[in-house]
Amino acid sequence: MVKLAVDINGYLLKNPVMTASGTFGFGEEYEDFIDIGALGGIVVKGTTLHHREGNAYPRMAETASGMLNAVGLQNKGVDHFVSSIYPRIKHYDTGIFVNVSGSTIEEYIQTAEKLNGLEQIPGIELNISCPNVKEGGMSFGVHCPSAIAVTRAVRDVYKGHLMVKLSPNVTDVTEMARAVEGAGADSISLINTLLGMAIDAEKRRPLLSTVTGGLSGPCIKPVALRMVWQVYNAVKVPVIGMGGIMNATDAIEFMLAGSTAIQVGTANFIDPSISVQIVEGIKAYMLRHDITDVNSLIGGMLID
Amino acid sequence: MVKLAVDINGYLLKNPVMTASGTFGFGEEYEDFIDIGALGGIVVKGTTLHHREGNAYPRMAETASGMLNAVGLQNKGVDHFVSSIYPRIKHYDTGIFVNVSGSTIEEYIQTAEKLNGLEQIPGIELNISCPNVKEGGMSFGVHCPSAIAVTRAVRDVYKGHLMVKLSPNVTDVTEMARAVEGAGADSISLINTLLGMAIDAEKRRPLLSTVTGGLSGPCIKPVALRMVWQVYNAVKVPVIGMGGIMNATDAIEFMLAGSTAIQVGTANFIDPSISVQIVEGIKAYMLRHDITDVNSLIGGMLID
Amino acid sequence: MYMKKRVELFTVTRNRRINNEYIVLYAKANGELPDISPGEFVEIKVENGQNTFLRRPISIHEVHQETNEMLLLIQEVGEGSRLLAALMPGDKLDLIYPLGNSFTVPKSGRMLLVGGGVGVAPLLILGRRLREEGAEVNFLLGARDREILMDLTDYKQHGLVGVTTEDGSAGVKGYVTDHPLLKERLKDMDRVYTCGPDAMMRAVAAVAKEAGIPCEVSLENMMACGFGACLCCVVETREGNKNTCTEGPVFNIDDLKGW
Amino acid sequence: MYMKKRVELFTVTRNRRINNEYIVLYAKANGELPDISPGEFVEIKVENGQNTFLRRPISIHEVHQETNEMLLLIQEVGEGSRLLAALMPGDKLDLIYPLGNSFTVPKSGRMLLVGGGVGVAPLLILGRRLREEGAEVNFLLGARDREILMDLTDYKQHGLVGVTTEDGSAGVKGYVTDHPLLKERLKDMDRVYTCGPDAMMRAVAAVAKEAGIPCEVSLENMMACGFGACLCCVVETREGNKNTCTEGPVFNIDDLKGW
Ligand SMILES: Cc1cc2nc3c(=O)[nH]c(=O)nc-3n(C[C@H](O)[C@H](O)[C@H](O)COP(=O)(O)OP(=O)(O)OC[C@H]3O[C@@H](n4cnc5c(N)ncnc54)[C@H](O)[C@@H]3O)c2cc1C
Ligand SMILES: Cc1cc2nc3c(=O)[nH]c(=O)nc-3n(C[C@H](O)[C@H](O)[C@H](O)COP(=O)(O)OP(=O)(O)OC[C@H]3O[C@@H](n4cnc5c(N)ncnc54)[C@H](O)[C@@H]3O)c2cc1C
Ligand SMILES: Cc1cc2nc3c(=O)[nH]c(=O)nc-3n(C[C@H](O)[C@H](O)[C@H](O)COP(=O)(O)O)c2cc1C
Ligand SMILES: Cc1cc2nc3c(=O)[nH]c(=O)nc-3n(C[C@H](O)[C@H](O)[C@H](O)COP(=O)(O)O)c2cc1C
Ligand code: FES
Ligand code: FES
Repeated sequence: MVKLAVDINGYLLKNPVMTASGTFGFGEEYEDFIDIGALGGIVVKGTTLHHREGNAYPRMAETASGMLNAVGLQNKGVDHFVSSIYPRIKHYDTGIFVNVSGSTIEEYIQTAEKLNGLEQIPGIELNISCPNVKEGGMSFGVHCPSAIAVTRAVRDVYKGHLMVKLSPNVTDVTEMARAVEGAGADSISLINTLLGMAIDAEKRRPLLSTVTGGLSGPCIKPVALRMVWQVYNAVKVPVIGMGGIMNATDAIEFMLAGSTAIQVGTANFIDPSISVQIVEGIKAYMLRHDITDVNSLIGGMLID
Repeated sequence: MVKLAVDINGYLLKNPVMTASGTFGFGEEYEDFIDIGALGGIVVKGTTLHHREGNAYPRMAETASGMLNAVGLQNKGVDHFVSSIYPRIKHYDTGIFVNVSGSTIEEYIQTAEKLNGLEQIPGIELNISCPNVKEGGMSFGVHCPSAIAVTRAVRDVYKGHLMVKLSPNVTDVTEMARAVEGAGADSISLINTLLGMAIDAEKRRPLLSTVTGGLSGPCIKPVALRMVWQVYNAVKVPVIGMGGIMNATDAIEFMLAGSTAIQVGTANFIDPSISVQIVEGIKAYMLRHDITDVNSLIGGMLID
Repeated sequence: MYMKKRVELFTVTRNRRINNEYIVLYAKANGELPDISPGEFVEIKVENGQNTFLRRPISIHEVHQETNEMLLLIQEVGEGSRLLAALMPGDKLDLIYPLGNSFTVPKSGRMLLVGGGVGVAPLLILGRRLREEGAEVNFLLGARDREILMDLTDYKQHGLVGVTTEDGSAGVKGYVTDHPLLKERLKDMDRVYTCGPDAMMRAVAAVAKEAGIPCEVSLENMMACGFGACLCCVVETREGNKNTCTEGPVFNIDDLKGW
Repeated sequence: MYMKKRVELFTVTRNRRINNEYIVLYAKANGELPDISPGEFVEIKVENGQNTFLRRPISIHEVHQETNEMLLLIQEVGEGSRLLAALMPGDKLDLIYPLGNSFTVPKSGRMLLVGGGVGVAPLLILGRRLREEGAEVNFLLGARDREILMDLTDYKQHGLVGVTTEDGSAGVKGYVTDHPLLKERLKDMDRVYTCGPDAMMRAVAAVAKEAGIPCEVSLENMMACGFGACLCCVVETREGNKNTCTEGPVFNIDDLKGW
């Protein structure tokens, strides 16, 4: 038997495969396809203090080996999550993380507070990197002082695991990583989407209502891998890597680069059962390579 | 007849299609395939003050809709360019721009000075964005003070057209653009490659000798288009856009986003005649859309 | 009844070319095909496409329950649909299905089914089901010209078929709204269903609304997942944004904002 | 004589399967095939690959000048080669060619041509040309096992053929360096040519060097362009970095650093 469990700074995932926020709904959308309990963890849709309608349609454009989205954190607000959604999903036999966003630090604080003490929610993922909202979102995550401020403020009120999700749209991601580590993050997840844009040459119009949007999928994998490796070498807290993971090989690359766990995002749209297949694929790789503990892959890239 | 000529701040290109540095050699490599004179301009290989052997092999990895490279500015130095290469290529009936790199400001200055007064070289492209060298290169291009310093220093000594090439590996590309504009850039080209990385999961080793390298190709197009649009809206000097341009439609998208001219890079490897085909494709688009002057495409994206 | 969504590898049994732009793929399930309701769609993985990263949503055109075959009407508009149109018997088709809600199928009444372009696809299975339930079916199918007009044989089995073409090369010249079925006989109808280009659906919806006749539209919003996970396909309704892929693609126009 | 490089659409005329992993594609030029020298290669555009952004470099295995056909020996190792191996007569093949330098072809002497795995590809045309010029040809071909051993018929037309397999299922058991041709009769040879896995070529080069016999190797460095524009394929030589694609793929081992 191979050992698949990984410890993200005190919280144990049964295996390193999680799903990425905004690509996995609240898990329910995938119940027809997989046993959610087979996953190491899931991160549910970005949640804010108040109900948000998100951005206008169109919100999506296909790009080379990827896609742009401009959903803009559409959600019914944290109270709705706690009262209506949580009771429906709390039976999942996996760690449920809530992705938390806000326009002001006060909103982040209040949202996090409302998630305190939900027994089946071991932690939150602080989204300081959403490129698709006018205020807050990414603006917190691209400058150190604001990243520190929001992380520290939430750390002060939130009792569970605090994962902070970084933006790739920065000059030096290690600076941001060290900043949020210093401010109390228990783990760091990355990358969120790259800010991109697409144009319809025939109509001479942007393809997204918001003109720019977030790029995800295999096209961003090289950038994501690089940032995971950089951050892994810069901080002590566990790194949760993502960005274009489509299969078990990709997942293993992220672990070799320094990820303790990984998140599967856009790939879920193309194959809704891929996350569970990745768990199986990691097992197969370990057997083939005579690896008994998945932890030995973390940061295991060999450099001469 | 359609009008294809564009003016990049005083220098006239016969059409908006240039080729990108490092992907077009010195033009000679393409003589078998195309008439170089059919292009608006070419930017030759990155040139430094002294001879450089570049990075160790392997220098290349294929990625989803793109590639990573870690060539590391291999070149024989500016003196060799002036004495041996320039005489061989100066007959090209197109604008030849030399891509200039350095490890210190002094090196940039000396290299640029040696290119002064070469009659068939209307300008240089200042590469302050190369991610593949340990010193200099990108480090100049990701912080405003150094970008300003190197641009101003070269501006003081170089008499021709000064194009400055920006790195996409920054938090705010408009800040960099305004900085180099203020420091005397005649035009701004972007984007250079995104810093990325690739791993061989089976061998558990990086695919590049340098671990990280520069990502190019269609995978980066959404990021490039976004940055071109941002910079177009931030500065007055002309913008020369590039990043994943594979065909005329892509080229037109870059013009609509604000490019006065565009550069074709990685696509040359896949089809060595693509640059000239793009000139033809732009003509065809203009005829189909009843456009008589290509200049009307520049920044022509319609937003409600 | 809720049908569990699934990912399944179908086998192409036939590729029937309708005209220059349209083909019908016959895709056979491995086992028994579940019940399919008119209006539901599939998400197809396009193998070997260099620019087809996401799946492609395609309506279920008709179902042959006896042979466990699903028919998909595909218009070649880009790389994805061209690759699908090139599939041959024996090729595999990776589908997620059944997706979306479905059209209302009353047991009686006079129904007008208005389709434009490839939007005629879901109207065939809808027409059949309406007829089987006991309603009277009237099709009104619009096309650019006779060259890309659908094969009408199948439709004619289920009801009357009116046709318009923009150039008058078949049926009434003009848009569907120029056809007597919509201009004169609309008031005799109990319900209008429409699927096709946005402009056409809005025009049909406008006349139906004016005549006070219930109207259901099937929207073709851009979709990334097709099963409610990405929130990319939203449409504004009176109750806020709804997912076209799960709460649609069929909407009653009274529920849509701006229709 | 310098042959102008060109991009040309060839037509596949035959796909000959050699074994489980190898096929030979016969590709016919539109017009007259230019002179091809042994060691030259082509860059193939892999259509419809989802992970094949760059062209694939493939050696020219043999040329049939009469029919203007080029033969390419392809080993299925990944998506690109698998898609190429699935091409059928009538399919198009987009090639850039002829690329690279070529092997030395003296008019006399005793030659040893050592190939491992798919590295045997360029040795066929080389063997023929050497024989035509008047040299004596000895092939030594290594394979993992008999299942993936080359069809030797063509090679036997041009000279003697020695074989090794790692499991001894055909020829001498072991690596090429275990074969008498390299262990005992090397001293009779005037020149060694080798192409195959890096480790094999280095082993062959080492024994040749020790014996003081000139040795040419054909390198398979990772290439992005294939025609000298990207500087990705460099190899360290005594005169600094050289492009494997233009100044190679054939190098005399004396010129290579660390060989
Ligand atoms: C619920 C639903 C049902 C559909 N049913 C059918 C059907 O039965 N038969 C059929 O042929 N098509 C149908 N479509 C449209 C079909 O999904 C698109 O035509 C297809 O995805 C285009 O893919 P492509 O790669 O060929 O074109 P692309 O190269 O991706 O695009 C080519 C052109 O098609 C248009 N297009 C792309 N995606 C869509 C879309 N989602 N809706 C409308 N236009 C689009 C683009 O504007 C573009 O100009 C349906 C769409 C939806 C959302
Ligand atoms: C000058 C030259 C001549 C060649 N001649 C032949 C030939 O005649 N027949 C033939 O079958 N192959 C030949 N190769 C190797 C061939 O180019 C690769 O096997 C092919 O590109 C793999 O593509 P893929 O998409 O199938 O595999 P990928 O999925 O890209 O890779 C699969 C595996 O193949 C290996 N590989 C990828 N590229 C190369 C490469 N350039 N060289 C060696 N290994 C590689 C990788 O390490 C990887 O593990 C030659 C290579 C060069 C440089
Ligand atoms: C449609 C969509 C919606 C997303 N919504 C969120 C979100 O609400 N919060 C968040 O932190 N990240 C969100 N993301 C980013 C993903 O969680 C992930 O960081 C990114 O997509 C990169 O991973 P991938 O390439 O595997 O998709 C979203 C991504 C997509 C594609
Ligand atoms: C192999 C290779 C070498 C490059 N060398 C240089 C260089 O010397 N100087 C430079 O400014 N940019 C260099 N670039 C970057 C390109 O000029 C261009 O900015 C980048 O590749 C994005 O465009 P593309 O996606 O069209 O290739 C190089 C790119 C590649 C792929
Ligand atoms: S397409 Fe993803 S939610 Fe509708
Ligand atoms: S492969 Fe580009 S220079 Fe050799």
